[in-house]
Amino acid sequence: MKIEIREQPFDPYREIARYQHETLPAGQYGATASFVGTMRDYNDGQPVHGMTLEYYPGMTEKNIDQICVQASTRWSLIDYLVIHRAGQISINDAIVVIAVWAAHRGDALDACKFILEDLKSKAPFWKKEIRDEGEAWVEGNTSGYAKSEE
Amino acid sequence: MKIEIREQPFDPYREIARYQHETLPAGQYGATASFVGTMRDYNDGQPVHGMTLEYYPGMTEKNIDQICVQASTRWSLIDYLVIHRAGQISINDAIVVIAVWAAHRGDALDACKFILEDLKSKAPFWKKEIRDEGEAWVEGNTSGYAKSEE
Amino acid sequence: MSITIKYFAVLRERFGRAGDSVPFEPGMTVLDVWKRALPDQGLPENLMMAVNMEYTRKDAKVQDGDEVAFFPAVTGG
Amino acid sequence: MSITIKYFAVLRERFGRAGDSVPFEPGMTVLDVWKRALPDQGLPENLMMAVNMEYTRKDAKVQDGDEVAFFPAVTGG
Repeated sequence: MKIEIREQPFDPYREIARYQHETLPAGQYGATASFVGTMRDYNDGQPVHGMTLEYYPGMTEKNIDQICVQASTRWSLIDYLVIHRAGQISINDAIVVIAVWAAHRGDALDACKFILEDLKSKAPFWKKEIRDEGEAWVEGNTSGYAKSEE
Repeated sequence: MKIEIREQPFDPYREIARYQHETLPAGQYGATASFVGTMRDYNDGQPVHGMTLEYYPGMTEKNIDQICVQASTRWSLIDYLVIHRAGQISINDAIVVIAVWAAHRGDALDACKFILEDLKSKAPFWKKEIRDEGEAWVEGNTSGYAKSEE
Repeated sequence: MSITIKYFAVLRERFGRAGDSVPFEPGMTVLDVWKRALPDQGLPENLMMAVNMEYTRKDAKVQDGDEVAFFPAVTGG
Repeated sequence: MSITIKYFAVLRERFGRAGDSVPFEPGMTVLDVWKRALPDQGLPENLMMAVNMEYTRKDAKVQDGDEVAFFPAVTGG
């Protein structure tokens, strides 16, 4: 299990391959599902030239860890890896990589999707995009999660 | 779009990274979902020491192509890559890699799962496992697909 | 004027060959092709079949020159 | 005896600082912490809050020494 916030660019597939080589016991895993989120040069039809990704050191890692532990209780997993970028992000940089190893494909695929969806709606990250007209925070919504009631 | 049957071992993550680097336009894809199936040293609780994977040259590629084209009509995809091993397969060898690039995560994840499930139930491959007691064909079932009615 | 037949996996091993060729007859179905090539073999359970690399059923008609394949349920991925 | 406060993203920019510190008072809630630190600021829409790095609600009680964080809806991944 590895969860990491990275301030520098990384090659997501090299990270998966390296982690698998160093950590996973040969012959045990039959299924690896992975997801890579990548910085696009457009969003909602508007050009984007890069972004800054802010996070909450300590809480962000803790929150992702809780999401992965929850996935481990719901599905039969062998291991997982989550690396998330922060800081200055250029077009085509990897933003997040999630990889899940399991004996069977259903567990790997469903847990990978669960971790991604939970991470996107709960993990403390905030995107500030560089647009034609300047920098602007991306507006999210709390989707009812931990929302203020006032 | 690339679909290939490979008789030699390959590094699935290097294949994804290489294909992405050579083929995908930077800044367009925001989501890449991938699945790697790997040869385990056990199946149904019994030790397995390797296997031979037979296929139907021509039909197998055509069938996978049809599956991917169908996925492309159901989801908004930018590109996809499928490499499937055949021949003599050792423990921990990659058997199949599926990668799907899209603007958005839902399309990439759902299409990747669809291609995998369809590939497993329809693409003409046959596994012959090396077990403690010798070689044996893995028994599948047609799940009602193109099944003989006699 | 003939039909090319291919066998895969356990069928190929059981019959001791990867294929056969039988003469085409007008109105012939996939099942007729099987019976002509393998008169002593009943149709196995879970048999799958293809004509010209497309899945089909045993009552499908074949054309002269077609490639007909018989194989067990697939176990890929 | 105090509560450490952290602001992130647009809140941090709006307030011109990454955090505050306010004196602890028995019975204090997260909302009380906000009002004490930012008496002129109403609670923004879509505000999220955490105590000691766990999500919570504005009526949750705080303890002396707690770290309270306020931030907008998350936009990660």
